[in-house]
Amino acid sequence: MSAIALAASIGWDREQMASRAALDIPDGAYVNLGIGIPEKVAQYVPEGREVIYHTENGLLGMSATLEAGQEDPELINAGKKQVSAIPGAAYFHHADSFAMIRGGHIDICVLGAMQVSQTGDLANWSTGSVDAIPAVGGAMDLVAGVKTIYIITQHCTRTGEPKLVGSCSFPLTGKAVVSRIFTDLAVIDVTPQGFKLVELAPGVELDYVRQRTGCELIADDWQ
Amino acid sequence: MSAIALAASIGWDREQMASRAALDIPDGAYVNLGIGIPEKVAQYVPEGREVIYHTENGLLGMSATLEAGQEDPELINAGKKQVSAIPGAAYFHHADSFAMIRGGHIDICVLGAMQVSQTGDLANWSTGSVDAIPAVGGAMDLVAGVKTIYIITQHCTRTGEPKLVGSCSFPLTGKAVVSRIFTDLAVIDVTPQGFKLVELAPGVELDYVRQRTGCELIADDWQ
Amino acid sequence: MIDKRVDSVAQAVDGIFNGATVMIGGFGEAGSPIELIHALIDLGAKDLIVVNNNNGSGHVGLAALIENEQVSKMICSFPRTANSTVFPDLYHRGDIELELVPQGTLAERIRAGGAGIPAFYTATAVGTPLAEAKEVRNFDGRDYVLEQGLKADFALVKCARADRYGNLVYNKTARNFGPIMAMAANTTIVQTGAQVEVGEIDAEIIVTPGIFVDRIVTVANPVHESRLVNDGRTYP
Amino acid sequence: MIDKRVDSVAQAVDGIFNGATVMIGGFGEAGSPIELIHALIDLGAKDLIVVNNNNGSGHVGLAALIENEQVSKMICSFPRTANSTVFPDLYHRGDIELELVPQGTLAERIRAGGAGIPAFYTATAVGTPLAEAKEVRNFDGRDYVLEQGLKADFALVKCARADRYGNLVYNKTARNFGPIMAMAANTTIVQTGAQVEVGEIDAEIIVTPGIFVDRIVTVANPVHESRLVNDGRTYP
Repeated sequence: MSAIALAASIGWDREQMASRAALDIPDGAYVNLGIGIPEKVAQYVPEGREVIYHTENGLLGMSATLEAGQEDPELINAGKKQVSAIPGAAYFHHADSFAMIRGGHIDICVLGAMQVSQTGDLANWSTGSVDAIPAVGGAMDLVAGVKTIYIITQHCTRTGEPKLVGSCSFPLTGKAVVSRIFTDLAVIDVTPQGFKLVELAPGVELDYVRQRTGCELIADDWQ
Repeated sequence: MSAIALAASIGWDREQMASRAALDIPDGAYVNLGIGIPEKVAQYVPEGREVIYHTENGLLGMSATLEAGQEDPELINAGKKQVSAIPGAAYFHHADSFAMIRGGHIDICVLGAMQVSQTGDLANWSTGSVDAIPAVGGAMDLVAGVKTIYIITQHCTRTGEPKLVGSCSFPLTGKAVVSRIFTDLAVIDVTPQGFKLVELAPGVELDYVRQRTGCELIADDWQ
Repeated sequence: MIDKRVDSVAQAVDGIFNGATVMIGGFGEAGSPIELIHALIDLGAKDLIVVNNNNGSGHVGLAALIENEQVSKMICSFPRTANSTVFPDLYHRGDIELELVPQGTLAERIRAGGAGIPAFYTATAVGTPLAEAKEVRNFDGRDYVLEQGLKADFALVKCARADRYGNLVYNKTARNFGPIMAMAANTTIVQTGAQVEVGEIDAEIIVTPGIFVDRIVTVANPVHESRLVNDGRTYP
Repeated sequence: MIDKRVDSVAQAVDGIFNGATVMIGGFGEAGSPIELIHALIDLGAKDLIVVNNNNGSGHVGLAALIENEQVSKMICSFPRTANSTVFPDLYHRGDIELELVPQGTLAERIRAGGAGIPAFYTATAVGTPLAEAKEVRNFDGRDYVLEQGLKADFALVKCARADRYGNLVYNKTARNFGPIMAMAANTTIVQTGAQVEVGEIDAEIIVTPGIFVDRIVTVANPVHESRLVNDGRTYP
């Protein structure tokens, strides 16, 4: 059995990755969640914390909970899924919404990634393929404007390529923007010295993570 | 009896100047009125026209009519006088209000003047005196942003100096911004050729106006 | 008297000319003025430059306008949507141009166009391919890219309620680009779910003051794009 | 739990430090957070840079703050108001600095500061003394001047109603600079006429979403500056 095939069965699953990331979102934070696994973070707010979710299409106070009969095709999130609004929510137009982002008012944004470099560069919008239709959405605005960028991603691509790399080969979304990465295998910080291990998923060995990381991984506390 | 002393008793009075300017404001116009005589223009909207007044401190649909008991010190105009709001009025914040101005959405602005040059330069905020505390308010934004700038002013200063001049000696509010001037003596356009007479106040002679104008006044139709 | 109401969507879009720049409100289907877009298809104006966050889905609304080959260029942030095949096909054939703009930069460019700001600096896209060939300038130690305001000849906007002055309120996240596009267009054309009397909308809650609106048409029961797409509908 | 309410104006202004830049809402007396200003006088912070459209009147509110020699510089558009003698006296003595900014440029600079725009171009003031020494640039045949975004350490804002999240609505033309100053300050301090439960203000009508607000204090019956001035009142 190859190491790659094993990868699916060890470490954190998607729900656990989201729940681990949720632990690092403090009470009272204003948070924007990207499409995919990041959306799940909202389901795992630890007891006693109140977190306000922003969706860049014009709502502060988004809830993924959708009661039957309350659906409105004009109440959607950035992924164009129907959502609901909490009591105390506010609607606003797109320029005001991105003023919140660009002006540094959103505390944390959790995004997916195609590649993250050891200097915190993020690539998550384009493979650079000439065939693909480029589509960027709000990702570049979010990484440029939000104070803290968290990434949730599988540690490797489906074909086993590392997503944490020395430098990104894909076109960038932003330079030096990522603070912390939550993968299926570990929690890793971007530091001035490079990637630094914060936590290993249960049952995952340091060497196993290192083999799947495209550059140095600092793990002084584990040696 | 000197010509200057006469000036007070011939031509249009302040109410007539305002009423004459009001004739040139079309139905459906969005209009900003400066402090002083311009404020009076709102009282002379010709029958059958509907004009919407903007006040730059955040109200579209201002009315100078103030019913007893309805006063609110937080409902004021740009001159900080208490006003009221018509049905269909809208409140907004200062950046949105000046977006209306700067974005060219206000059709007409009627302002007072200290000097207007034959190229349409306006000076109406400062004498340039070193003793005076400079105060500009929204005048520079209005002249830069509003499509059509009308001026209502006495033809001469209290000491008999012409206010319509070859070039302004006072610091400018804006360059080449004035379209038309309503004085106590005449209506005058700013044209590429210079000041051009549009209309004389009843009983006022062309030469009388020319003597009180600081530069050439084109009046081909009167010669 | 000020009365911006017109009787039909055909009258509402009358005068949209070949080559016009047309901003179309909506984020996905939320706020998409689909009846106005269909009227624009009926009108047949060609070579349009369309500004919209996306590029429509299925074969109705914006996707149908593109499919009808009325659009020569799209300015948008995310030209990839579920059920979107029309744009990709034209794009791969080289029959439509794309100006890709980050979503927040797109919103701010539209707001700037409406507010008389010809250009502004933003940190968005610095160091990425989307900032290539753009001026970069440092303020207080950080790099920013120069972006230009965006204006349009026409805006098509959907709202919930409107009065004859053109005062508008919106429904939930259908607000999105509507208020800023209404500011940025020479002629702003609005479809409203309901008309109300002047004064009925509280002056404190008006989102788009009438000064930004030129024509209003009532579409009391607008269709939902997703339902049309699910039903396999096409336009015309 | 998010609860931005504090119990007193003293708590609300706590931490405003010497040398801080403080934006103070209001256009004349409309929207002037006079109780917060008086609390700032009690606090005694010095060398403040104050951003306000005017400079107060009489010997209360902003005029009293200036008179108490807590302000080293005013950034404003119209430092001349009826009943305003405090600022002129200090200014003529050379004891206070003035940065004069056209009103719309001031509003846009504050909005830019809050929206993360470091600089923008505007036609306002081109060709006038207020554009001297500023960069002028031509776009599409017209000259514009470069203006920089304006941020603050603190904003003092007055609103009509607020909930514990900091969602705000205002009263009529007292709205003026409040919403944009709330965006542009690190710490936004609000006095509200009334507190309401979360959810009581319709999500469609909130003017300032809570994300821009840090502290809220209820001042149920705020004084009116003009009445204090007419009564010859002074502060402290």
